[in-house]
Amino acid sequence: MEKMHSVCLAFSAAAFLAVAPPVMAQGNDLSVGRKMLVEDNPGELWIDQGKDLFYQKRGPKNVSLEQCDFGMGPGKLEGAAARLPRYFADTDRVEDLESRLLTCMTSLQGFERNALIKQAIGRPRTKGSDMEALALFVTSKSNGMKVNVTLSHQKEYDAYKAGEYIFYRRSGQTDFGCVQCHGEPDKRIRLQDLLHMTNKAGAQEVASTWPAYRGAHYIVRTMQWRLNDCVWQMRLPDLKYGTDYSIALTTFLNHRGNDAVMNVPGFKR
Amino acid sequence: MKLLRRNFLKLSGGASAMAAAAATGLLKAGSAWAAPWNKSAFESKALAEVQKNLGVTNLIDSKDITITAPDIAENGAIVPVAVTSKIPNTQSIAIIAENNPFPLAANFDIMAGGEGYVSTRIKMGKTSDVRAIVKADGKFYTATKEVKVTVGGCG
Amino acid sequence: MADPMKIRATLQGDTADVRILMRHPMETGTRKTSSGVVPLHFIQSVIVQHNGKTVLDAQWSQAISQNPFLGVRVKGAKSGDKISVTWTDNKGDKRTDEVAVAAGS
Amino acid sequence: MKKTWLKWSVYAAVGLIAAGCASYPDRATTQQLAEKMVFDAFSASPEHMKRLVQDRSQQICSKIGDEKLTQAEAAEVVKLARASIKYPASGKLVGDWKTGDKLAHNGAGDRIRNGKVENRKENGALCQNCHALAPGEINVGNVGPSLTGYGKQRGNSEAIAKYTYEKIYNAWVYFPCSNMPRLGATGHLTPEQITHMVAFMIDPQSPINK
Repeated sequence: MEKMHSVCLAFSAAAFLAVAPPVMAQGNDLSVGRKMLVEDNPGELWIDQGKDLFYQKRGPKNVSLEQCDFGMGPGKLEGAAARLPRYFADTDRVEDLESRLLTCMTSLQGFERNALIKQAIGRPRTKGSDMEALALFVTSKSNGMKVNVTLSHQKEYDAYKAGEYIFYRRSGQTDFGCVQCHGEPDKRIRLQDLLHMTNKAGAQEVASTWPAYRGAHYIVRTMQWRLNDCVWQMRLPDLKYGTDYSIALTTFLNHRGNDAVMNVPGFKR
Repeated sequence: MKLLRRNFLKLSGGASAMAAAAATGLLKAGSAWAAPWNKSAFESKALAEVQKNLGVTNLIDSKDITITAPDIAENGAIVPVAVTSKIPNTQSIAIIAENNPFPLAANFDIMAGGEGYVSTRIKMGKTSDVRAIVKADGKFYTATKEVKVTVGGCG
Repeated sequence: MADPMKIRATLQGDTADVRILMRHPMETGTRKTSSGVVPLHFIQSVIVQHNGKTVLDAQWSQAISQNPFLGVRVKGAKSGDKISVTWTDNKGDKRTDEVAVAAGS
Repeated sequence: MKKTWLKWSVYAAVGLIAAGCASYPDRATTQQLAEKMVFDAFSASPEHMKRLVQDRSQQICSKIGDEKLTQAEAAEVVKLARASIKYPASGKLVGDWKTGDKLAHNGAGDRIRNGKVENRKENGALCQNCHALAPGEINVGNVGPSLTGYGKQRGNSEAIAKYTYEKIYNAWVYFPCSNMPRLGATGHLTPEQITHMVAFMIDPQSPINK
């Protein structure tokens, strides 16, 4: 309900723009299109899909995910995703949203981990994967709240520093680390904007807009997919799902993105 | 996936599929009767043909029509287009992507109580003028806006 | 079974700003996959009604984007009025959803 | 008595570490941890795993945050870069600009998905991703400097051809640790492909010099 309300506010501003004088409609390059797409985001159709999956009794143990602890206590979803990644005592590991979902789907519901991972990244132009819809639903429960990834456990500090190290680590035939594309303001690969992630605002956008609707795939994608696609372009091998590498990078970026207001699904061309 | 990206914009349809589509166009929708789907207009391959099949006679350029769309579309598969008509008694708004294989993307009949405004998203195969044709009091008015379409992605 | 739409109708003055998201593949009939060409499959008709009275009767081609969006405005609306939307595709599948107009902000 | 005291002090120390004393690990610990993460994170054949192994220059060029390259490090990178450059067997550094134009607009090649390297005849030169090319071309990146008018400004002398060839083969000869991939040195492009890129850059007929 809270989410609906804030969305409605955004809509009234949007409606004003749409009927603004023609001057607005010209000289707009890419920005007008982006704004129009973000305002009415088909990714929202995935929230209810994820909600249904979350409360359904599923898996060999035939239970829902209602007892899953995302860090605020079992079943407490409000604001939980905004604090991820974080350390979990039960697994003795720092986990991001997707690795935590994997943990719950295996331990609570009895799914087989490898089978989940195999299906975690959905095919374009389908309904996407259960993981993608669940990740969006859980994250949507933090909409309107501030990103607040704290470092207090030693493993959280370790993950942050390892993520930073990986962000700058160059290898492979393109000599790329993350920073080669995401270290400066106002850069583009072809026409696609590159977020300036060494800057607070850029990191905030990363931390607050995933999962996102990926226009070219017509489905909702998660941060894990984003990282997969990056390393693919960097000519690195296949990134495994839910590894410490991804979690460390996400810890690094999300912590630096603290205080951003969560707003998912994002819209990525 | 490469294949997907390249093919989905080649908008076309087998004649039989289109005929089947047209046949279902008369289906009752909700409690209201939908207007018959204008097969000849949607199958037209050039602007002049579209106009003819929409029953457009004399076309008047109008500054009272605003097309809101990006100058450059990052992704030709989702090009947002909104049309606002300030022409009194606007009865219909057609959205046409002139360089598409089948240019007519949509035609909106606006009844009493509806405003002269529609917003949607269309697929565009290449850079093109997007044209709006507005019918008001039996006359036809028009405006265009160019949308540049580039191939997205990193190869 | 078609998926539900997401409809928002918000009052601005006496006009309802209606925004509709639908889930539909909008196949052009030319897309090739490993299992052959995906047949033409698209929404042909969208009807928007205000308290049971049709205010918009839209005809679409397959050039409308997958998971379509439609934005319209309805004059003379009040908070609590019913807005219903029905789409019908070329295979005869259809879906109707309804919302009440919410007060503006 | 003494024993008990000792025991308690050990508990206290452990408690402090667990509760209050968590902090950023030192550089060496981070490196060890992160390197392990890198090599645990990918599923690949031993051949493909080599893509994760840094060469000496990459190690030097992976400066974290605001860390600066020292003069000695820069000199080492330049020296390694200089030694890496191989010239085409023909000795001819200027190839065909039309072939170069196509390569400049090709961003594909050698990417791995599901363990398979994409099936391409040759790798693209990736230029369009990061550089402005012909005047008025919209779909170009800006991570690197604009190349519009590159040859127009510099001419097409033998010296410029050689500089351009070396710059593409291994940019770190001139700009140690720059963002520009060492396209020849890492094997992404062949020497012959690079001659076509040189032509694309400096030939007066090339669209970027129009």
